[in-house]
Amino acid sequence: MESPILTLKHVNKYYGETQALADIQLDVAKGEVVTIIGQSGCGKSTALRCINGLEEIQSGSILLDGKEIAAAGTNWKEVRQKIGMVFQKYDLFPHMTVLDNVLLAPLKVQKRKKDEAAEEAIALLKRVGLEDKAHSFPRQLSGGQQQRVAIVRALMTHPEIMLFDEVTAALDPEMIREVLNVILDLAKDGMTMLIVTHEMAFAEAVSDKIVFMEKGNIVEISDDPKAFFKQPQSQRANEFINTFRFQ
Amino acid sequence: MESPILTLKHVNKYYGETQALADIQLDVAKGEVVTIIGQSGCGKSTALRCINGLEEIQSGSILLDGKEIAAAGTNWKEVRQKIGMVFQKYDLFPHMTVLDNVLLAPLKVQKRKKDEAAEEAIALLKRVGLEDKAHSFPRQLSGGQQQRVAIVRALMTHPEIMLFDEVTAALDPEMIREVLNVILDLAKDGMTMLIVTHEMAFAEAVSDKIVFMEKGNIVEISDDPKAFFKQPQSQRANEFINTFRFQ
Amino acid sequence: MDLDFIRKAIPMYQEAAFLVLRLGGIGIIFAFIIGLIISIVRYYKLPVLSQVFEGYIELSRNTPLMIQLFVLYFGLPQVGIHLSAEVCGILGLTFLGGSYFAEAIRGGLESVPNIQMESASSLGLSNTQTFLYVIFPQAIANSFPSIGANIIFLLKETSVFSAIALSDLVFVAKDIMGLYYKTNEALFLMVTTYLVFLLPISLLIHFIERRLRFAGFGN
Amino acid sequence: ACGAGATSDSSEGSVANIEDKTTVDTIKENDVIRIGVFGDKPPFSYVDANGDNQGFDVEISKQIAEDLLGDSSKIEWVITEAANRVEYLETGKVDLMMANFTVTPERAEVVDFANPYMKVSIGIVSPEGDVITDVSQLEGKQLIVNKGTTAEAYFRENYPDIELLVYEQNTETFQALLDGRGAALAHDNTLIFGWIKENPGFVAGVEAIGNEDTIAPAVAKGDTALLEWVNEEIDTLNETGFIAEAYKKTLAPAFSSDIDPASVLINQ
Amino acid sequence: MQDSGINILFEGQNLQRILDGLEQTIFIAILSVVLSFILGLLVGMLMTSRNIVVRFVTRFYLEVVRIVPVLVMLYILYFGITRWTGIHIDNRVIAIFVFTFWGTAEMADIVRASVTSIPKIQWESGQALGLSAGQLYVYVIIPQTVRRIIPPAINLATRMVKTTALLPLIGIIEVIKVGQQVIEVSVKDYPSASFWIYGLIFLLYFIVCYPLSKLSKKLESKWQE
Ligand SMILES: Nc1ncnc2c1ncn2[C@@H]1O[C@H](COP(=O)(O)OP(=O)(O)OP(=O)(O)O)[C@@H](O)[C@H]1O
Ligand SMILES: Nc1ncnc2c1ncn2[C@@H]1O[C@H](COP(=O)(O)OP(=O)(O)OP(=O)(O)O)[C@@H](O)[C@H]1O
Ligand SMILES: [Mg+2]
Ligand SMILES: [Mg+2]
Repeated sequence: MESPILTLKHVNKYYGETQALADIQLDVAKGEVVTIIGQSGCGKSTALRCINGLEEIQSGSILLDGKEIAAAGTNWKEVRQKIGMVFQKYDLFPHMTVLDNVLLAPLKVQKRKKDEAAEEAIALLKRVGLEDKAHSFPRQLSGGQQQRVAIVRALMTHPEIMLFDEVTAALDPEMIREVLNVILDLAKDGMTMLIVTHEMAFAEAVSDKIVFMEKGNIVEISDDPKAFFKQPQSQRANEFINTFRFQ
Repeated sequence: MESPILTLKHVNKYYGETQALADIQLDVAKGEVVTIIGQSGCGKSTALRCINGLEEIQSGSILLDGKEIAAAGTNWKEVRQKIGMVFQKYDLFPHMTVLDNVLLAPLKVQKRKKDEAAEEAIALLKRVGLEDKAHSFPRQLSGGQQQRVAIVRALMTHPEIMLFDEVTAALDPEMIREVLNVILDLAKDGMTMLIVTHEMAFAEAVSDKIVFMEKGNIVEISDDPKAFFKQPQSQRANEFINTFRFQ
Repeated sequence: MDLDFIRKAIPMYQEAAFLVLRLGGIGIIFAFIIGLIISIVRYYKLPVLSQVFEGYIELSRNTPLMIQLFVLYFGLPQVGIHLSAEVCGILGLTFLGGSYFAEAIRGGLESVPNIQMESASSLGLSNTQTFLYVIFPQAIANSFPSIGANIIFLLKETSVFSAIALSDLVFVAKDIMGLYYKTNEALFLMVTTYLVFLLPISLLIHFIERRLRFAGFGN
Repeated sequence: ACGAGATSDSSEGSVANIEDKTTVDTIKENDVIRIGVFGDKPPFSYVDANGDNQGFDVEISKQIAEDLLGDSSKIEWVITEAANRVEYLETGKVDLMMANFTVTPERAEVVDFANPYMKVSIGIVSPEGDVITDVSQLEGKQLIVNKGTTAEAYFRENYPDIELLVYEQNTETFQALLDGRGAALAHDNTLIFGWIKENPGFVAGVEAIGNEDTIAPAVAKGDTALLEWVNEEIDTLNETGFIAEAYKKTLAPAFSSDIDPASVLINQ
Repeated sequence: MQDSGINILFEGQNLQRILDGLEQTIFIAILSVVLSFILGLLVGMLMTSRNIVVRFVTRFYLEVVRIVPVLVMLYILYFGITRWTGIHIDNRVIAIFVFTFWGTAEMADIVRASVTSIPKIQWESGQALGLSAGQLYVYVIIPQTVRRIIPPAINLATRMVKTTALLPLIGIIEVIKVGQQVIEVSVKDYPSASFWIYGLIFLLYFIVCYPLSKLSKKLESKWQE
């Protein structure tokens, strides 16, 4: 296996007394799709937020392309261009059109030429089926459309890895499907992704690797999603999976 | 089959131009659990709201215990005691404790004795696992706990039928499970229920009858949920079910 | 009512209205700038400055403008600072309005969801860029209704300018009542003048408010 | 709230001009006369540190009450402002206005003035180094006046080009001159004479301009009975020297010694 | 001179009179505030009515109150009523009426804003339980609005306290007017009179209004959860 794009080593993160991440160890290889599942409050979001520098970690290290990024002196502007992140909701800037939203980072952070960036933006919007919404405002879009725009916005900086934090949690079923289809499509294209989701069927379908967390710890990592969802190794993962089954 | 508790006959409902309900015909027998599924905007909520008198219908009739309730002069105070309803969220009164929430209708509408009503309330809270939360305020509860209280509140007027409108849509998986378990439990006890949900596995498990709606119409009614979810009769229902499957 | 008199008095009201708009306008602009600075300082909870500004806000909000003007106009010369009435009027309005705008804008800033700041950072925007492109435009839109209400409120507050010899509208009206005893005409003209310039401003504010709402702010 | 308070309050008395009864009768019946004065215009009418009304106007008012009701304390003082004196009379909220009311033609149209008890001219005071001795020197400069006074009216009417700085309170008006906010100050010369006594460095460059005005009690328009009574009363007070006494008691100490009482009093 | 200026406060009844003036201010302000709050609650609920006429009328009332200066209302009512009807009404009654008229409109708007901000689902779930319209208001809506209205309402109250400075025009001698009387009389002996008197009044207003605004801040943060 080639050297991973992203590596977490002995990562510990506390909020005051509560330990949100406990000695987390994780590798994400290029082109790999890793999905984190687990109960609410187990530390899934915290993991993503630490990778993206939205939270500081107390100990351990996080390597992106082999370079430490969890240390003081990290050039976050540069790092964040390599990491795209999409949140649960209220993610788009409501006072900008769709196009302005997706062009903000390329123009202001990367100082790219407007024409060229706009061209790429339109192409990506087309890919997610929203080329006709370029000049709409977020509130004129459905939740599913908004999330697809958020994905495009994150893709615009050409990230090496994408982080998705329950991007469909606030959506209706058909919209969920629209958004997940975009992510499935990215996966087929070989995008490296770290996904947090509660959609088990989707996790099973999209993932190369399943990470099950509990209380800040990684309890089980499985390289075979099908097998995992049929019968996880650990007792706790099994109980968790059961909450999605009826009778 | 004994005469149904609730009957909808040729019910039509318009919001301005849009027809939200088109010639709806439906019977709900005593003890029966009926689940309505369908795309967002197909009219599921509208159907429940019309039954409960929150919306007026333009034509057709709605019978509760054989009595017309969709006509002028309906004594809604009385009818609503026979119908319990639980909404998606923000349903509890935030300025009252859990106990005050569930006692409001019995004391103010039904003028029951406080002691006796409180005793029943405590018993019901116990049944949903929340007897220790009687004196908490809604904001001190998780979403799932709030919804369980909302169910208790609706049960307190001893309704003949319960209406549930996507009561788990805003919840995390474990909370969803907590709430659905309460509903499953009510079903076992023989409560008559009309449920709108996007949880297909739950719908399959709990329902006696599945109603699939599209654009205000009932497209398919199935008395065999298992068979329905395996292979619905109608093309549209099949497509809809497919959005929940991956690969 | 004496129409002839009304005709003769109109220029006085006109002049007063211009004075109110000029001093009020300048005062409001200064107040807005001060309010903006204070709200940003308090939003980011900068130490020391935040506390200082909080003291200012309490002092400004809890004392009448009239007394504030007296202090500026008659109090400062006692320590050797002589300011013209117009300057005092503007300063007074700035002193009063600064706190009202500060609170209004801070409300707007705080109503911007945290996730907005986070998603901007995660795109690589610097703190300044995040504030400029993401936080500020939304904050202004959110606080615009109270900003608008404050503009009208401050324009009306100019009616105490007469305390320092500035001929605002109330001053002109009182003057006419005192000198010529045309009470009805004086009050009628005063209300009319207020209407003539407050109404368009009020409508403009409503219009902008609606535009901002429809331009995609809020959900 | 309005309806409840609408019954006429006894202390407010009844409206002037009820057909069969004259105001004088009503005043006697109520055994109190409502007199409008200023609360902040020493030495004419003001409220002293103990909360009592004092001053030249007040002395005369008290004597009027003494002669009308037999007791100088049977007065209900109403503190007015320059801007609402006419309103108070017109609406019958006071019986008699004694708030240093200068007689002018415009005012005479809306209220009835009784015989005057005092004379006044407009004077102009300016700093010693830069004395204004003629109105023409004021062009292009700012002139300080007190709001609602004859000085304000005079300059507005006759010299619309002179820029006025108008203050509400006497103290503020004079303070403004001290602060150098205007080139000169125009006011009743009586007040000016008093003020320069206290403030060396300022001189009354113009002692009297315009018409010599008079100050008189006023009653509501058409209140003939009271008007006639007051006319007679003022004449008597002039003749008996009461007004001269009041002058000595209240105004003289405030004025500079070189002022001739004849320039202020009516019958000297 | 300057350092002995503070003695002016203790001359004669000066301090007492200023405090009496303050009492006028507070009496009128408090009564008006209380009345405004009660009436504003009712009018505010009318403002949320579905009846377009009711909504228009109440909206018009609010706009009128916002545009016509309080001073004009005082004048028109105090002198106007007597002029047109011959009836005398005590000036404090007029003051309280005008302040209440103004305060009610502002209060109503605050109530309207907070009632409309209550999620629709709250009305519906109350209805679904069988509550009558009256019960819905009393048990569900009003208790929730009260929490939201208190901070802006207290803000309004401090504004009303500060606006009492207009009252001398209808003959009510409130604290600032007393201050001016004292200054006029004493300025000859105490050149710094205005400094001390206005300074004291500044302080008095602050003492009255500051606890109110502190209270509103406190309630605000407490009820934000
Ligand atoms: N800003 C914060 N301050 C304090 N504690 C926090 C903060 N954010 C998260 N936590 C705590 O850290 C733990 C992990 O939270 P995290 O949000 O990562 O969970 P999660 O797995 O993403 O849950 P969910 O599925 O609900 O999103 C929880 O116990 C949470 O209460
Ligand atoms: N108050 C309303 N005014 C106008 N149109 C409405 C209103 N409420 C619902 N509609 C419309 O009526 C139709 C049915 O809406 P309804 O809320 O019943 O759908 P639903 O099946 O409950 O959808 P969801 O799954 O999103 O809750 C939709 O087209 C909707 O836009
Ligand atoms: Mg999370
Ligand atoms: Mg619905």
